[in-house]
Amino acid sequence: MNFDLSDEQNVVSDLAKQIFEGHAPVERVKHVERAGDGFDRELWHELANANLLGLCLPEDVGGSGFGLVELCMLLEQQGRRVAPVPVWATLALGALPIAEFGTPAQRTEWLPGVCAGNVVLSAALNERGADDALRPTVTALRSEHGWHLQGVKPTVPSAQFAARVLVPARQDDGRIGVFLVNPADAGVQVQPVKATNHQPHAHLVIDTVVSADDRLGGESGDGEEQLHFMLERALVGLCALQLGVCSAAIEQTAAYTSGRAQFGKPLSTFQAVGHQAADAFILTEPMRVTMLQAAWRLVHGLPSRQEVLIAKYWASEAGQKVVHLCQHLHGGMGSDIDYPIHRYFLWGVQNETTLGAGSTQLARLGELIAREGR
Amino acid sequence: MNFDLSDEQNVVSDLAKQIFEGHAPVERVKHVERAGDGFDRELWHELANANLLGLCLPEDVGGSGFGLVELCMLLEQQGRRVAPVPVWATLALGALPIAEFGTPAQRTEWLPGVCAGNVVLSAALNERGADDALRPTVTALRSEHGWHLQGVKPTVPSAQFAARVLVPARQDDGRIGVFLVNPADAGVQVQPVKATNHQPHAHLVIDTVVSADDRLGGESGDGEEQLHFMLERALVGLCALQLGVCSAAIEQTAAYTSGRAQFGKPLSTFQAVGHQAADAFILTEPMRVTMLQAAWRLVHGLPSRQEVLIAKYWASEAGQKVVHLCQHLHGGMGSDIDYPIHRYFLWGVQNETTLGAGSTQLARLGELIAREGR
Amino acid sequence: MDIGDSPEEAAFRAEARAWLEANAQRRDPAKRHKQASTDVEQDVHARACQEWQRVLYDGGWAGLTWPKRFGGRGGTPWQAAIFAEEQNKFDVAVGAFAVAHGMVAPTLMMHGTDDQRGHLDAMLRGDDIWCQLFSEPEAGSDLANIGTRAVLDGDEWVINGQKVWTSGAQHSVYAILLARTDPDAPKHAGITYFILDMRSPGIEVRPLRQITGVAHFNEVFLTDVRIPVANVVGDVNGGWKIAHTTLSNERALIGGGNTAWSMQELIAMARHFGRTNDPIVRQGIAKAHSRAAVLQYMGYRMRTSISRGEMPGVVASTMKLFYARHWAATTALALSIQGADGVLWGDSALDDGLWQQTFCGQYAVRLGGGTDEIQGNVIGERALGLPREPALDRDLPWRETRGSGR
Amino acid sequence: MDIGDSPEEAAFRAEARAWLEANAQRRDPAKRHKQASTDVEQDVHARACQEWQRVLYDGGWAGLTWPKRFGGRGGTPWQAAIFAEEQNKFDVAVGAFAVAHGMVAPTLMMHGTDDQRGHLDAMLRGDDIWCQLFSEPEAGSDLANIGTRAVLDGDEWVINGQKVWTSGAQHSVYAILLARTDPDAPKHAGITYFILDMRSPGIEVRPLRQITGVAHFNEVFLTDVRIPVANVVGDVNGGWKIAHTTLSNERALIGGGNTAWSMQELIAMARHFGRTNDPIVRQGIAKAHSRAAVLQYMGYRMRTSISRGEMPGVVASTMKLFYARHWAATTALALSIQGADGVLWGDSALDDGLWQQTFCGQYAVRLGGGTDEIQGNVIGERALGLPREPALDRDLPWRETRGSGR
Repeated sequence: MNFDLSDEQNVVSDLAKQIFEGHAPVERVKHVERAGDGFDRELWHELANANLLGLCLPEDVGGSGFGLVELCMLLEQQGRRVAPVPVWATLALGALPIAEFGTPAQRTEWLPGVCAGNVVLSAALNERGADDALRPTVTALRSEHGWHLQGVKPTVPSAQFAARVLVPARQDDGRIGVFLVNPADAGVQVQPVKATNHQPHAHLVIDTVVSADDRLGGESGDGEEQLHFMLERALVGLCALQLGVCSAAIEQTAAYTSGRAQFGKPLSTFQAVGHQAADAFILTEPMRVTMLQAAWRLVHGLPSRQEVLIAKYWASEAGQKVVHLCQHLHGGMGSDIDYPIHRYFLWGVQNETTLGAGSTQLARLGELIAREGR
Repeated sequence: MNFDLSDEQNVVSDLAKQIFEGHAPVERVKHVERAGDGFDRELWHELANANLLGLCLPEDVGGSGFGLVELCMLLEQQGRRVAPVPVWATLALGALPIAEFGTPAQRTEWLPGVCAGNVVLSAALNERGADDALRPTVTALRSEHGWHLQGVKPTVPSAQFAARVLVPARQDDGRIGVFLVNPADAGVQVQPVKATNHQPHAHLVIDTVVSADDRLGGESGDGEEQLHFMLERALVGLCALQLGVCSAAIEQTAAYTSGRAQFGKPLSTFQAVGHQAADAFILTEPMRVTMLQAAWRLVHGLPSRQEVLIAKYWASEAGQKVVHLCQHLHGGMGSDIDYPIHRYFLWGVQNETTLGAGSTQLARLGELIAREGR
Repeated sequence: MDIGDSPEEAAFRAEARAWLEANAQRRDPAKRHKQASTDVEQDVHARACQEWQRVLYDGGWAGLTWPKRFGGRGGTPWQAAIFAEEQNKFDVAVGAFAVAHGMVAPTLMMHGTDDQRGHLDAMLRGDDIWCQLFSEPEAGSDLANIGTRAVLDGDEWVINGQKVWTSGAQHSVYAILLARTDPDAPKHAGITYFILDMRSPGIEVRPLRQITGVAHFNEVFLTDVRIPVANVVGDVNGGWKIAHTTLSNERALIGGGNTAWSMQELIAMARHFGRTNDPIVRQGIAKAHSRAAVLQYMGYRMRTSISRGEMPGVVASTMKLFYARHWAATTALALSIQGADGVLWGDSALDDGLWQQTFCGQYAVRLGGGTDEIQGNVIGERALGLPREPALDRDLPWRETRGSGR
Repeated sequence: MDIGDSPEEAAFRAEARAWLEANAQRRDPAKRHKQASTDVEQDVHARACQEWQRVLYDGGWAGLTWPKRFGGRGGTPWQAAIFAEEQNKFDVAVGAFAVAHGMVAPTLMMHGTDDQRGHLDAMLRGDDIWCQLFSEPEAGSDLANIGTRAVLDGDEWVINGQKVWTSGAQHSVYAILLARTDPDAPKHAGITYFILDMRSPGIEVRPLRQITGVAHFNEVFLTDVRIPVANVVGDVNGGWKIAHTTLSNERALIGGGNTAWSMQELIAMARHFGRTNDPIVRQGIAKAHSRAAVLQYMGYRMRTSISRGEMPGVVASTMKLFYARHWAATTALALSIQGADGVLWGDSALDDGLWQQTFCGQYAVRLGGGTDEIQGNVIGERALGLPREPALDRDLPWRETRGSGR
């Protein structure tokens, strides 16, 4: 048993850190936020050039053959800079499932492009109302030319840039299928929406026919299993992002409160301030260990349903507390959007809620425990 | 509208304060706890001599004709000294319902004795399991000689000293009846139990026949209404006790932390300490205003169901937080039973849980709100 | 103790309500307006406030508790509270006069010269909006650390410095201003309180865009701005005490405000998202309801002590803290009721992003009138009698502390 | 990163388990023993700990990570962790040697003379129980403020003073003791670290009865107690640094402890009271489960850093705080599951009042090894690099600070 990162993992993490620090300084992030469409393509290509977009993809499609744990390190580093690039959507939501379940044609069509930085992917996991990703409401009727998909998928990340969006749907035979939908199809309306973290998202209104070849894994793919796989990676990826957001926010808060003096001494030497910063630190530790544990178990194929829920519970519950504490300790600077800390707050709140806030994860976990009696 | 106490109310409050401070100093409380049966009869007689036990009872039975608000002031002062006397049980649980609903015979049999300090009363409101006082599980079968009561009532306060215990029961005709049960009856087993606040309590195992004259209000008394009345007074009385417990605990904590120095200055000048004390203070304010509001509305016959639940929610939730904070700020002294603060902790926890902790009150309130749409 | 309307109070309430019915539209309690966001919206809002204030004035309802000699109605704090409760049920714009009526007016009545009190009438008529130039980048919680300098030149003071977190500076005709007039005195003893005409040359107002998307606050840069000596309120170097009058009124104002939402809104939202039977949501609504009740009762208590003529220091701090916590918890609850839709923003979100805006707005509420930490100190010292934390810079000449203050 | 047993670890686990199966009884995970309450129960418990320690010793399992030259097994921290996990599944008494093994031994190994290290064997065999005489009524969080005096008289030190919060003093043969040897030095620089034979004349042990009903702690009064100079650990006046070694081991000990309850117990209790379908209870159990998972993983992390040879300062403080919060929240949950029965106490309550006892015991957990506030300072300074709060008494001669220290 060894909780340290391996040498290779440290190299990945350092490389990612270097790229994000070099190419996503605050001024750049601000610039993309104000002037662009919320997607920093320059940074995206830097990541591709450093082979980081293929990090968790198999070598046969141009990747480096690492896995989810290493992807989490990349996401953590992205979170630290709140950098506007669709890493989570493309890799966790799109590429990992295709690499795992895709037909040879699907893999070769999409994954090399991902590694090269030419293809953005995403998945549509949110559901209106009860928001249970495991019960998709889009319907898929088998038709002459493939599958007729109908329904609405809210708040799909980066849908407006995605070459394909993975859409889970309920088939007419009662099974679940995951379909590779092209948002540019005439039958797909892409309605861009604003989101809390100011990153690009869109609602998809789907009424289109996709070819049978665009069912993930082909005719025999087990949609139920694929959907579980997707949701678990999506959740753990969010946890990693959130960890990065929170740890950087705390570091910035420690620096800010140590640099600002009131009543003749640094703010952070007021115990009420210092202890709130310490509380925030204490809260990131559970986020870190539960995320690593869940990622590691998933990679090793161990039972992980509880561990994933636990990780997302902490990412949501502790994560929102951390960003609140940091925002609060920044005083007026927290509200001023010329100062960077507010972005960490907004990302933290977004990550908290996405795919279910803390209480949702607890309710699911409570059910599992009651059932499994663990 | 006027939230100040009236002159008369101030007199009552001052008198009660004087008696409890004079006759329940820490050493006396400790003595009764160690040497006696947990009932300070000397103090009880002092209260009677000062006419405080008849405070909230009508003048025709020897009382002073005040009401619930003034009883709450008495209970608050008792709570401040955590004094071992059955004020809540005798007055809130026993005497008020008899004064309101009792037949003339019941009133003259019991209430003058209460005023004089010769009679202790109580009521059995706790229920095993789900603990819903409004759904009594004791059964009452009409028999030749009155009513045959059968069932168990857990944790009845001061049952071992009570001349009569008011026992709500489900009658064979489906109605609720409240019965004046004599714990000394052969058919009543009084099983003394230890409780968190170290005050006398007993389980009652009832299998006895009480005369028809011992049904509260006689044959026509509306047991449902009586039970609601009893529960509401019981809850508000607990809130007043809890307020006293908490405010005194905070004062003692402020004094302790201001008197104890570490690192060359008083503990309370460490912001982490001072702010925890301030937090405790902030939490007592909701307890005070919601208790007063509920008591006042009850006295004036206004709709009060929500207000009573709100008051008990704060007494439970804020109350336990306050006693935890005070206990914590006392450091090691909190755990040492030679030092008085632990009694406030234990009473605070007991009051929190009795007749339903915060989450129970919230669940009931949530139901009311959803139903009444307020 | 008597927690209902007395007959006189009931009569006053009826009178107020009747007048309001005749002069304004009732508000739908389940609906709420978003905070004015754009510059245009903010201008519209300020003008609407001025118009409504004029209607109040003409109707004899302005300055409800102000003495008649200052043009007010000479009413009691209880009447003001009742009027506010009733007015809150109508669709009228208020807020732009919070500084003028809530903070400047009590200060001028207590400390102003007769000439200075001449401003009171224009405030009451809705003509002049005022703002407050107190905080600076280096003087937030430690307000006495302000560095904006005022130097006497003939019969004018010359002001140089930067202020921040100023609400409504762009609509204001006048401001109250704190500036340092004696840097060699200890920090509390070298501050003077001025009235500043915002139309003076040398004033630059720059909006601060906030996380909520609104620019409610401004930075204000003062360069060689001249103020006549007649505009000093109280004594030169005696401004700190006067600022205290202003600030304790601010605290009471924030804590005593009506809650920004009704329980109906939350219940309606839960119904909209099909979550009224979710026990966790229900618990959240019950908690919010319990907090709202506490605020209402605390408000009664505060008004009772005001009507006894007491300055409600501790009660105001307690309410302010409680109010801020209520705001934070209730807006978080609202977002959680929205589930996945809670992450939407602006016009993509429910009610045009009103709830997200209010949620983010919690930080302005927590800061205004003193941070949570400052309130904690106030309560510890005044309510519990805790000794003060030793301050290192209290008695030193301000100039000498300046190094460590940056 | 590799979060499963390696083959070597798995082999070691199997070996440990086999030995335990042969030498002890398995424990029922849904049942738990109450803390020893009466004097008799405490004596029985101490004796049982001694006996089990002897079994470990004879079986070659004592001092798992101690170097072989001190009589230990020379194992790795990982082996110790695995052994502790396995041992925790058996019904054996441990705890009485926490001070000796967890705190005294590492200190003596690092700082003791050869003679002093001679004590190690008797600890390992289960012969000698040790206690710690550090805290005093006026020196709790501010431990360096101790006033117990040690004055040199020939080749003996003469000790006078009062210690408090001493666990197991009544069963101890030896103690570690901090006393002031130079009152004119600043407070950290005049303290010496001693080994005290508890059978010396002049020692009076008075039990402190606690809120839990147990007298786990004692006051210890020292009157003209004599200690040979050979019993000084490290240098005279150099005791503070050595105390640090002891204390950081204490912190790791408390935070790293196994949780006192299993989830099975809580689920069984919820079932017993018919509350497994209550969503609020379920949420509480799910939270408790999530906290337990975090503690387990943090434990792995701590052991990883120990096995790298690092002193896990920040991790230990974090775990200790987290552990204390988990304890408080989970025992409160247990009482709330019991509903009306939660207010019962002692033998009137479920499981003989075990849960009420554990609930009240949270305060001992929160204090031991430094208060929550001290951990907050540690984390702020070491994990976040925050500057230290200015201390007013740090460099003054201790004697001069004494007035304000009382």
